[in-house]
Order: sequence, then structure tokens, then C-alpha cells
Amino acid sequence: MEQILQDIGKQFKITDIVKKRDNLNFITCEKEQTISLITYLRDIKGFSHFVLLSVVDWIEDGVFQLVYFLNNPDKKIDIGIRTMISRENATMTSAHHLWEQIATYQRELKEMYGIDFPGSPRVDESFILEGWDDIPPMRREFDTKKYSEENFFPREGRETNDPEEYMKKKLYPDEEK
Amino acid sequence: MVAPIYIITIPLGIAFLIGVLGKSNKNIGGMFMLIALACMSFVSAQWFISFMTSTQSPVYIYTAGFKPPFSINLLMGLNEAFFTLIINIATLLGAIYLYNNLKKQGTNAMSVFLGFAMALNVMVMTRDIFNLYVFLEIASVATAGLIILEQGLKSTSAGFKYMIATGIISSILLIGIIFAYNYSGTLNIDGLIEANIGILKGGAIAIFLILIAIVLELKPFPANGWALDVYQGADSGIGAMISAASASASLYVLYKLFAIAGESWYPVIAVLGIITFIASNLFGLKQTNSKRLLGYSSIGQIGLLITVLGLSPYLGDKFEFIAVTLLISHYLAKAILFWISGIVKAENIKNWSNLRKKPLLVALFGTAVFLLLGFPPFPSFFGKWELVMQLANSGQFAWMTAILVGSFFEGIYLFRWFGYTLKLDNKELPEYKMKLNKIIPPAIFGVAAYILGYYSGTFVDAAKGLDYIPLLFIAFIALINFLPAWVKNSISLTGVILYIAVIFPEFDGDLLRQIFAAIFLGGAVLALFAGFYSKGKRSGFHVVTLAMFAGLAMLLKADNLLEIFYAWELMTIGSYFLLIRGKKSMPHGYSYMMFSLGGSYALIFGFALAFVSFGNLDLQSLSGITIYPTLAYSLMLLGFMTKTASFGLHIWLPGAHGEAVVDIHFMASAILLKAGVFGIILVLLGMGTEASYAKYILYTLGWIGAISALIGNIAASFQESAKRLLAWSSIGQLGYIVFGLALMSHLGWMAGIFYTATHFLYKGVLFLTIGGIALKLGTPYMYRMGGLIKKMPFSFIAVLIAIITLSGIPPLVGFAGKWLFYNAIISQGLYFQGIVVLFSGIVAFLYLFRLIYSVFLGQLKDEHRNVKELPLCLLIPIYILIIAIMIISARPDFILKPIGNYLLAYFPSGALNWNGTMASTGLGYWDGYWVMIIVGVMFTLLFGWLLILNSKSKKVKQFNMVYAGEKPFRPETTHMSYNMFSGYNKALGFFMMPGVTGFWNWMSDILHDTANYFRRIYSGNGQSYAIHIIAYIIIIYLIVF
Amino acid sequence: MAIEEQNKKNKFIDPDLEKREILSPDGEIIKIDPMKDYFCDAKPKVHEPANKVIEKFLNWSRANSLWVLAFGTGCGSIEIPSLMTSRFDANRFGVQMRPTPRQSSVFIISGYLAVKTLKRVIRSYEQMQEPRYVVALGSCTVNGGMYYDSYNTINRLDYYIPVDVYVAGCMPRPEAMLAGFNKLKERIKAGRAEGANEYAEKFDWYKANQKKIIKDWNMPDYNW
Amino acid sequence: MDNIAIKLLFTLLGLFIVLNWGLIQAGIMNKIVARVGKRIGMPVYQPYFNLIKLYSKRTSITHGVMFYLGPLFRLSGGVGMFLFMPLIFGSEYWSNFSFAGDVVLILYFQFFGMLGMALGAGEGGHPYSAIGVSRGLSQWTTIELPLTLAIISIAIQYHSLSFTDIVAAQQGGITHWTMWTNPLATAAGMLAFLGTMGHSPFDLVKAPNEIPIGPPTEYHSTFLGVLRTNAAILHVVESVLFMNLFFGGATSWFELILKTFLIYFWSVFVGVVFPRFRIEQSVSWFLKVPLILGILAIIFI
Repeated sequence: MEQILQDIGKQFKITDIVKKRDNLNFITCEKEQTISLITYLRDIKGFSHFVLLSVVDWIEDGVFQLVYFLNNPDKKIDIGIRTMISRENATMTSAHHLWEQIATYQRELKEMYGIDFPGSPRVDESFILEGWDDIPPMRREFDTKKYSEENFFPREGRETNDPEEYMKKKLYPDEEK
Repeated sequence: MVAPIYIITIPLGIAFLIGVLGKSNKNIGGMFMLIALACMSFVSAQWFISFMTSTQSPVYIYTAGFKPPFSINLLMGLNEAFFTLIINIATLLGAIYLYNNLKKQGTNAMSVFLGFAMALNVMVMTRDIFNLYVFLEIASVATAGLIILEQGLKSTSAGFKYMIATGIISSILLIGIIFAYNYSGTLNIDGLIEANIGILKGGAIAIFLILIAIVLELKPFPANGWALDVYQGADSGIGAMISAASASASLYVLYKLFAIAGESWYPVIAVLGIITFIASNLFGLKQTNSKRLLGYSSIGQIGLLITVLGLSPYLGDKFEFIAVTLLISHYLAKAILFWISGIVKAENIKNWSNLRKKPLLVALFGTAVFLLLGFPPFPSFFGKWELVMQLANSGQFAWMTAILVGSFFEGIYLFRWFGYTLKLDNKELPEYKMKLNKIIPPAIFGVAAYILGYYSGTFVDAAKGLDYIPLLFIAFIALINFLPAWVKNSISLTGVILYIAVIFPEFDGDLLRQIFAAIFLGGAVLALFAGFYSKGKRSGFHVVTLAMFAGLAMLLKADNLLEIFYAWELMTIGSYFLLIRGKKSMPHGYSYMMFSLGGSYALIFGFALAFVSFGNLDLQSLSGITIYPTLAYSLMLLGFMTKTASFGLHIWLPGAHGEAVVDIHFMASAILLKAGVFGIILVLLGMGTEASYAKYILYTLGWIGAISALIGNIAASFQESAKRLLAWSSIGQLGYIVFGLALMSHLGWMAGIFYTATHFLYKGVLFLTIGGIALKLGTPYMYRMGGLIKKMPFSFIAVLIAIITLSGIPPLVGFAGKWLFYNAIISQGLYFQGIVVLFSGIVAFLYLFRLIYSVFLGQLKDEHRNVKELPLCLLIPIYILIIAIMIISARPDFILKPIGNYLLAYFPSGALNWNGTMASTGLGYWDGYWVMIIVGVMFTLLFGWLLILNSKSKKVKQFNMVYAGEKPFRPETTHMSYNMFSGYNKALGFFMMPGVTGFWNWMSDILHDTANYFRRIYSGNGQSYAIHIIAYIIIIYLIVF
Repeated sequence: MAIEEQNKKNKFIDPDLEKREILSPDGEIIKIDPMKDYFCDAKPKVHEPANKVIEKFLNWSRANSLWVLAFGTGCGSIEIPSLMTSRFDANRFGVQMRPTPRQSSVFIISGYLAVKTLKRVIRSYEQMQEPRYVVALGSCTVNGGMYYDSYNTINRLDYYIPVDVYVAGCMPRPEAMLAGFNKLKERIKAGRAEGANEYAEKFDWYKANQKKIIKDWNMPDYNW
Repeated sequence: MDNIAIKLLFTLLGLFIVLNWGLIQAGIMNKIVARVGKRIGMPVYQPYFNLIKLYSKRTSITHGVMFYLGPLFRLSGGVGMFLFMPLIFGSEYWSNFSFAGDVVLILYFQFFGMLGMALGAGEGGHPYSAIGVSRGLSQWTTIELPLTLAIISIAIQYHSLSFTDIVAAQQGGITHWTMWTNPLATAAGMLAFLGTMGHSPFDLVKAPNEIPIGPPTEYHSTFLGVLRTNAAILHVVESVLFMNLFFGGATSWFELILKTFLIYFWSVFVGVVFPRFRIEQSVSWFLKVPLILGILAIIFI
């Protein structure tokens, strides 16, 4: 693992290495180098299995953090490649040519976060949400409660309670502190 | 009377005259040449006519006033008159054909041509063997000159090889003559005959050398490589001359010299001939060059004629008829073919498809092909028939087989070629023009073929009863081919109806023939009526249709075996042309013809055995064949089963029928196949069940029927094309019929005949509707149809009734067949075949459901939203058939009772008992009338009930259905039709392995590979050809002595 | 057409429902409007109950023959199999599962309902034959339950299809469902389960609510 | 004609009895199946509720004429089989209209309903209908094979295809039944019977979960009611067919009810025990054991 990280460091600009477990590391690299890093890992270092592609919305920093999660089945090690892309006009190079299934992840990200992957197959088609016309719902600036109230006819008289408080009150009404 | 010597002097004189005229007067020279040839033809024609019409005695012409042996004498007898006539006519027409070529080459070429003609005449007429040699040489030289007329490497080398070969041959001939003179002291043929030199020791060698030389002149296999190059290299016009005129002359020479040789040489010659016949036809299989192919065919035909000469002792008084008809056929056909090949200028036979642009040429080509292969109404048909009959009469079955096999090989390549011509899609075709002088000669020969065909028919006793009126009517239709289709259709329809009125009373009292006449001719009326749908000219369609129906009608009328065979072959021709009309039907039409041809030869073999056993050709001769009866009956059944497309012989049918358009499909399937059934009935009636062999034949036949039924039905279930589905279904249905007949019991035959009739009805409906729909929608594939019930309700009802009938569901009449089968099987004890048949009957549900569902139900496609109901001209015949089905369904006794009564004559036991409308056997009972009433009443009552309960149903559109919470996307993706019975395919798909097709392909590959392997002896090298000739002589010598 | 404009605006184009031109075998060009040609566009009608006495008898039999559409919309569908097992045995109340809406009379909305599922629910509901009943399970169908603030889960089912019986809980146990069925039976027998007619009466209101959240409305207004 | 009128009345009565017996039988079988699974199960009279409910649906839709007529064909098939089937041996009036035809008629009249149903389902336009029909037909072809063999074997044995004769020959105690005298044919026939009933393991045709209900997937309301009515009649009539062929027929209604119950129970019994076959498996299966039994039945008759 260390060896691999060293090798990567020789060729790519790695900013941050987080060691979670012996066999799981997260590394952060630049947006431009990401795809070539993944290709390198896949072809040279034996990370032949693509696990998932995920994203974290750092609205405070104004960035999306993409995480490509790869697995090396021979050595039984995992690696997560993090890369930051701007929230404004979020686009990322598509990686569907490496693993076909990435296209599906990218389609989901496009729908849920509005991150564009030009050239990825069917990336513009709706994936889970049919007919969504608002801002992508998983972006943190999207106010889901407001949306729900506007669209879904909330039933009047609905109360929301903290379960712990509520149960306490109900079961032990005398015990007040 | 003009003296025969003028045949020689006129060309000689004119040839010199032309030479004198010089190069400047080519036109006059040409005129003179034509006039000379015309005069020669006139002289020989005059003599021929006088020989034929009066008791003219042969005339000897003595040169120089002395009698032989001191001078050369010529003979003008009937034979000579005939041969000079055909030679002169051929040369005259050939000169017309070659006029421009000859003119281009100048007057010398004309002189050579005249010399060529004269030499051939003298070869025929001379009675002096040395004179014969001289003129043979002259002819050779002239021929070589003519060959190199067309300047080019090929023709020059061909001419050279020709010279080498003829040089060797001449020298051998000369040596032979010297020997002969040595032993007999005379050169006169009559003198040689008298001397009977064959009995002398060295005389045999003389005869051997002379005969072998003449035989070599006739290009026997394998010493004929040079000849092939000649045919290929020479101009087509010259090829025609060599093949038609020279060969005729040489043949006559051989015949003349035979008299010297004596009886003992006949078998040798016959063997040489048959080897040539079979081998060159075999080698023709791989040939693609048209002229070379014609060369093979020519050589083969001449081999056949040599064989006939050699076999003349067996042929008795029919020898001359056989020889002349075969010769004439070869002569006409080869001349036509060579001439046509000169017009189209297509070397490769695949390029002959540009012949299609000129219907006249196609007609001529077809005439020539069928003429060569001995189809009616041509002379060769009668010639071949008599040949086979006489050979059989003399017990020469091996010869018969060999000749038939050789003919079959010839058929293979001729029909492939013809198929290419008719159907091959070939884009880059050379342009060509039809000049009048090139088209007249083949046209004349074409017409002559038909006239002579009629004329030669009058010489055959058995053919006296043939009815030529339908053929005349067909000829008339052929003449008005340029009219639009509806006019021809109306005329044909009128003709057929009139013919029915004439012919039907003839079958009075013969129920079998009445039923078949109703199917054939009633079918003809319906088919022609349906034909009104077509626009345009439909060039040639009516001729071949009527030919097929004429054949069918004649089949019923036939009183003897020849007439049956005549009708059979006529029908084959008609149906071949009908089937090959489809878009992609070239391979299928071809395989149809191959099976038909093979079937015909099997038939003729069987007929010959029947003829020999019985002594005459009456239909009774089919009963009680004593010579090889198993073989005879098997062959006849095999021959007829090629039309019923029974298992093993069925591979032509799906493709051929699948490609045919609606009315042709109807004719080919619902009607044509029944001809085979009729034939099988005739054979089985003759065979009976008593004989020991009958049991085995019937057993086999029963299994064949059962397996056909099974294979046909299972295969039908896996088809995607509706038309192929119906075609396979026909195989299955015919399998039932064959099986029913093979039961050889009252019930079995009743079922068989009943099926024959009802199959015509319901399949007719299916073919017309499905065919009409396929035509309307432009596709036969079921997965591209669907939902048409809303657009074509009448068609749907028709198909529904037809499939209920076909599947044998009560109350419609199909059930009667199933019921009879059950009873017949159980009472006859053929359980396992019977089970297979019944199983396949149930399998029929698969394809029937698929047919009606995929076409009419399910999802209507976008592009079919505006289609209309079928045209009336199709609906009317369909509904006539439907009405017939309903009548028979309500009262099945209307048809079953007469059949039963008829069959009592043949199968007295096991008949149905009729109690009113109830039929019963020893086993079960069934009352079609009551079933119909009960079902009808019940259905009406329940319908009323449903209407009351469910009056407020909301009509919705085609996508308003439960689609798992989704909506259907498109009709195409919602219509479940492709590979419909996939589960069944997984379980029973192995039945569909193309085993039979594979077998026949394997056979064909073996044949072609053999041909290809042995063909390599023709290296194209003149020296090796010379060696071939010499080796041939030596080998023959060693074998003979 | 309104749906079409809306779809265009939102760029939710369903290629299968676009108008298209097809060449027929005769060479004629056919214009196809799938929405009109392939779907029936009639609206539902109110079907008045028959004569009171007869209706009572019919309702009795309807109540005793509840054919449930096997369509699990949410997490509650996992309770349905256990409902049929020997422990709870809904069969004895005449409750049977049917795989197709055409043959079912009861629709169980089993829990939360995403907008995407709602579209299918509406289709299936409209394809059921009248009279038809809806049993809604779980608090999600009552007021959104724990998903009350989700961007794609509805809050109130009765705004979209008429509901006969709510079975509250998260999740209600099978016993509760059985109680719900018995409640439904009572309702049917009393002749109060006329949801289908209500739907037809207030059809426009229901449709407006449905279309408000189903943006790519690619189906006819009423799915026959 | 009086004869016919009385016959008609008796036939209608018989139809009524058979229909009710069919419904009750279905209820009893449901109950039995439920008890096998340790459930209480539906009430015995549940089929009546279902039927009334289906007939009293307020709406129905139709996809076209053939769709409308499909159930009618199906019901006609069932009723027709009933009409041509003699119920009680020795009774002229309970022999229905069996004078119109013999075993073969019944055998082929089965297809009347099947074909109509298949066509009606086809016009529904639903691909699942077509899949169901294609499976059903595929399976039927092979079901019929052992059945045909068995019938032929019986026909050879009794020299008759007539029900009356076949039943008459079996009178006089259990040892005269075909079951006893021709066990191979009975075995083949009863295996075919499993297929005709469409219970597991041969219920892929109606495979309720993958191709909902198979052919009648689009049928509902009254149409489905008609189909259910037919099913009730048909199940009894099929059982009567096998009873007449193999189990000595019936001389009284009680005997008929008892025997048909047991015969029908056989298919339910097997269905409860065995899981479902795929279509090619069931096709191959029928071409193995039952076919061989049928062939042996003919050889050893």
C-alpha cells in the first residue's frame, strides 16, 4: 500500500493522504489529473474493480468533493480518490470509458447534484426523478421542506415531536426535570 | 424432281462464282450463297416430301457414268433426304445468322461456308468410303476455317486443336479404309457390307479403325477436350453449325458404316456413347462458361444418340422414331441455344440474366431447355418415352438407368442455367442488341420444335388420345401476351369454364376423378378469379398457369401411362414457371425442378416396368406388375411423392411456396400438391394389399406420411414468415393424406380422400387470405403484422373458420378427418404411426394460433393503420370456399357417403354405417349434423347471456391495457410474435435440424466435386488432347480385342 | 394539447408519444398521434348503485371477495406476504391476491409513496374495475410520516386517489391490516365505499393535484 | 321432439348441478390446500362470492369483438363438453347429448374453448397473453400425446370409442375398471390429467407472478366471471371424462360426485407437493414418462 502511494506520489500531484485502515486510503488529487490517476491505478496497480462514485457537497467551500472508490481484488486493498470541483458550473471529465458502469453513477450525479459529465452515455436522461424541473434536490441549497410544503399538501395539524421527550412525557408524566 | 446431284453441284458452282465475284461484291455474293443454300434445302425437301408422301424408291447417282466399284456413287433415300434436309436448313439459317460475320470476312468465307455445307451433304449421301473420307476432310478443313473466322487467340487455338485432332482421326480413318480395301477389294459401302469383312481376322481391325475414327469425330469422352475448346472458342453461329449440322452428318455416317461392322460392334459403340453421355453431363455440372457448357451438353447429347445407335437391336421398329426424335430435338435445341448465346454475348452463365429483357429470347431459351430434356410437347419427350419403353421391353434396365441418370445430370446444369436466366440478380450486365437476322433462325427452330412435337406425337400409338385443344388455347394466350392482365385473365377464365363444361361429363360415375376435377379445375377458376387483383401485363403468367392446369386436367383424363406422364410433365413445366416467379425463388424453383425431374425419371422407370409386365400402356398395367414389382411401385410412389413433398423430398417446398405470390401460392399449394395425391392413389389402387411386397411398401409409406406430418407441423410452428408457415403446414397436411392412403383400408382412404378435398378448401382460404395480406402489407413476416382484425374483419372470419377446420375442432368439418383417422388407426392396428399423425395434428394448433394471432390479433402497427380489407376479387373466391366448408360441416354425409360408396368397390369391408346423419364404425359414432346444431344453439344462447350481462362494456384502444404500471411503448415492442414458441423450440427444436437439406446438399456436393475432379483432364493443351485421342484408341482396342 | 406543451417546456419528451409520420406499404404517409390513436381519451363516469336491496346483496358478496392487487408501493409491502401465511391467514376473510389490476378490487398503498410510484399507482388504480377500494397503510400515506419533508414523497394520499380505509402505524402489523380489511368490509356492506364514483365526480380536482407533482405527465388523463 | 325437450330440461338441470358441484369442489380444494399449509383458508362457499362479485362489477372494458367473444368460446367449450358427455351410466336422460359423438368428439371439443380463449386473449393485445397461450399450447400438444395413447389403448381393449360401451364394459366391481384391467393406460391418462388441470407443476401457463394469470390477464369483471363459471364446469367434466374412461363411470350422482372429487383431488394433491416446471421441462417430461407409459399401454394391451 505504502509502495503504491509512493509510486503515485512520484507521478501525480497528491495533496492529502488519509489512512483509514491498513487497506484503505483516501488520496486527494487535482481535477485534471484524476482520470489519468484512475487509469494508472487500474492498469498499472491492479485496481481493476470500480466500487462506487460518490460526491460530498461542501457548500461552505463552494466545492463538490468527488470520490472514486477503487478496489484491488488481488491485494485486497481499497483506495478512494478524492477530487474537488467547483460548485459553480460543476463539470467533470467522464470516466465511463474505464468502467461502463460509471456512466450510471454519473447519470445519478447529474440528476441529483447537477454535475455534468460531457460525453457520458444518456447522462441527460432522467434517472430516478421523472420530470424534475427544480434545482437538483441533493444540492444543499435546495430546501426540501419548503418544496414539500409547496407541492405535497401537508396535512394540517401535524405535530412534530422529539421522540425521547414525547415518550418521556407520555410514559412518565410525573417525572419532570 | 430436281436431281439430288444438284445438292452438290449448286454450292460448288456458286462457291466458285462467289470466288470470281471478288471482294467488291460481298452483298451479291451473300445473296448467291443464301440462294444456293435455299436451293439445296429445296432439293432435299422435295425429295424428303416425295419419300414421305409417295412410294418413291431410293435413287442411286453414279458419277462418271460407271457403276461401283469403278466410280463413286451417291444414294438419295429417305434417310439421306432427311439428313440433307436438316443439314441444309441448318446451314441456310446458320448462314442467315452469320450473314454479317461472313460478309465482314469477305467472299472467301462464304465459299468456305458453302463448301462446308456441301461436304456435309456428300458425307450423308455418299456410298463410297474413300469419298466419305475425302469429304470428311473437306468438312474438317472448312470447319477449321470457319472456327478461325472469328479472329482471336481462343478461336485460333481452337482451330489449331481441331486440326490436330481431325488430322489424327483422318489418318486413322484412312488406315482403316486401307485395311478394309485390303480385305474386301472394294471401297463401296454396299460392297463392303456384302464382303462382310467382320468375320475376317484382320477385317475386325479395319472396322475398328473406321468406326473409332467416326466415333472420335463425334467427340466421345474422354478424347474430346479439343471439341470443348472448339465449342468455346468458335463463334456461336459456327458452334451451332458444328453441333447441329456436322454432328447430324457424322451421326449418319456412323449409322451408315454400322452396316459394315455388323451386330457385334453395337454394344461397344453403345458403351462408348453412354460413357460420353454420362461423363460430359456430369462434367457440365461445374461449368460456368455458357458456350463450353453448351459444348458439354452437345457432346452429351451426341453420346446419347450414339448409345441409341448402339442399342438399336433392342429398340426394334421404334429405333428410327427414337433416333430421329432425339436427333431432331438435339439439333433444334442446340442450334437455338448457340444462336441465343451469340445474341446475348454473355460468357458466364450468371450473366445470362440479361436475357430477361427480351421475353422472346427467354421463351426460346426455355423451349430449348425443355426440348433438350425431353419435356412435352416436344419430340424428345416421345423419343425418350419410346426409348425407355423399348429398352425395358428388351430387359435392358441397366441401360435405362444409365440414360436416365445422364439425363438427370444434364437437367441439373440446364435448369441452374435457366434459373440464373430467369431470376438471378446481376447488376452489371453487358448490353446487347437483337438483330433481325439473328433472331429469325432460332425463332423458326423454336416454332418447329412445337410443330414437330405435335407431329411426333402422332407416331406414338399411346399418344393418340392426347387432347391438344387446351394446348392450342395456351398457344393463343401466348400470342396475346402483350395485352393487359385482366383481358388475358377474362379470356383464360372463360376458356377454363368452357373446358370444365366439356370435361366434367366425361368423369360421370367416377367419383375419384370428379373430386379431383373439382379441386383442379374449380381451383383453376378460383385462382384465375383471384388473379384479377394484379395490375399490369403479368407477362407469361397465364400461359404457364394454363399449362399447369391443362396438365392437371389431362392427368385426370389420361387413359394410359403415356398420357399420365405427358400430363405430369406438362404440369411440372407450368408449375416450375409459376414457382420461379417469386422474388427470391431462384434456388427454390431450381430445387423444385430437380426433384420433379428426378421424380419424373423414377416415374418413367416405374411405368416402363409396368408396361413390360402388362404388355400395353393401359392404366390397368399398374396393377400386378410382375417384374421387380417392389422397385416399380416404390419408384412410382417416389415420383409422385416429389409433388406431395413428402418427408425426404420436401425441401423444395417451403422456399418455393414461401416466395410465391398470393394466387400462385394458392395454385401451388392447394391444387398442385393434389396431383401427387392422385398419382399415389393410382399407384396404390394398382398395387393392392395382397402381394407380399405391398406390406413393406405400405409400411414405409405410412411412416413417411407420419413423419412428414410431424416434421411439417413442427417446422411450421417455428417459422416467422406466414407463407413459409403455410408451406410447411402443407407438407404436414399432405403427410396425413399419404398416411391415410397408406392405411389401405376403407376408412383410411376415406380419410385420405376427404382430407384431400377439405385441405383444398381450408388451405385455399388460408393461402388466399394470408397471401393477399402479405402482398398488401409487402411482407410475409408475421412479427411485422398484427392487429389486422379491425382493418380486415372479413379476412379474419375466413381465416378463423379455416383454422378451426384445419385443426379439426368440432363442429366444423375438419373433425370428420380426425374422427376417421382415429377409427382407421385403431381398426387397422397402425398405432404408432397413427399416434405420430395425431400428435402432429395437435402440434398444428401451435402454428395455427401463431398465424391468426400474429397476423390479426395483438398490436396494430403504425404503418398499417390505414390498410383496407382485401380486394373483392380475393374475397369472393375465399368466401366461396368458406361456404363450401360450412355446407360440408353441416352435412358431412353429403361428401362422405359418396366417397364411401365409391370406395366400396375397392375396399368392401370396414365401411361407415349411416343412420340418417349419424356415421358409425365398429368403434365409434359421430353425428356431424347434430353436433353442429347443438353447438350452434348453445353458442347462441350463451352469447345472448353474455350480451345481457355485459352490455355496457367500454370499447378502448389498443394501448389501454395493464402494462405493469407502465404504458406500452410502441406496437412493435408490444406485439409478442417473434420466436413465439421458444420453450417448445428448446424442447423439440432438434426436429428442425436441417438434416434432409443437409443430405441433399451433401449429395450435390459429392456430384459437383466428382465433376470438378475429373474435369481436370481437359488441360486445354492441344498435345495432351492428341495423346488423349491416341490413348483412347489404344485403350478401346485393348478392351475390344 | 396541454400535456404536450407542458412536456415540451420541461424538456420531458417521451419519444414514443411524439407525433410521427410513417410510410405505409402502399407508399402513403400516415400521420400518427399516439396519444389519440393508441389511447382512449374518454373520462370516467359515475356509476350509480343499483336498486337498494340488490345492491345490498351485491355489496355483501363484494365485501366477502376482496381481491387485492399485488403491488407493493413502499416498505409496507413486506407485511403483505406474512399476511397470507398461516399465522395471519388473510385468506379466511376472503382476501386473495391478484397479479393484475384488471381483476382486483382492493388496492393496498403500502406505505410511503414516491412521486414516481404515484404515477404507476394512478395508472393501476384507474385500470381497476369499479367498484374499487383503496386501503392506505402507514402514517406516510396519512400525512407523510417520517418523509413529510422529503422532496419526492407525497404527504396525503387522499389528494390523489380516494381512500377508503387508513391503517395507521409505522409500520402497521398484519393484525392491524386484518382489522383494516374488516373495517373495509363494514364500509362496503354499508354502501359507503364509493371511492370510484367519488373519483369520477371530482375527477378534475384529482387530476389537477396529480398533475401538479407529476411533471412529465406522459399518459392520457384517464387510463382505461 | 318431446324426447328432446325432456332431455333438454334434464341437461339444464345437470348443468346446474355440475356448476354448483364444481364451485363447491373448488372451495373444498382450497380448504384442503389451506389446511395443508396449516391455514384455515377461505370458506367453502368463497367461489360463490367471487362469482357474484365478478358478475356484479359495474364497469368492464373490451378490446374488440374477438376479446368479447373469447370467454364465450371458452364457456361454450366447457358447456359443449358437458353436453356431449354422458354423466350417469344407464340413464338415458343423464347421458346428455352424447348420441352426437364419442370420445374423439370430446377430445377435440376441448380445443374449441381453448382456441376461442386464446384468440380472445390475443386481441387483448397484451404480450403476456400471447406468452401464456404459447406456453399453454406447447404444453397441450404433449399432454395430449399420452392421453391419446391411453384412449387408443382403451379403445383397443374395449373395441369401442363410445363412452357408453367403455363404461358398460367396466361395470361389475372395481376389478372391471380400466384402472385394474389396464393400469398402464390409466397411469398415462392420469399423468396427462395433471397437465389438463393446469395445477402445479404444470401451471406455468397461468404463472401468476411472472406473466399475471397468463392468457386471461386482460380479462376482468363479467368476462372473468364467465371464465370462472366455465372453470367450475370444466373441472367436473374433465374429471367425468377420466372417470368414464378409467374408473368405471358412475351409476348415480353420488358416485359421480365422489369419483370426480377423488380424481380432481389427485391433481390438487400433486400440485400441493410439487413445484412448477419450466415449459421446456414440462414438454420434455410429458415426452418421457407418460409417453413411455402410453406406448407400453398399447404394446401390452
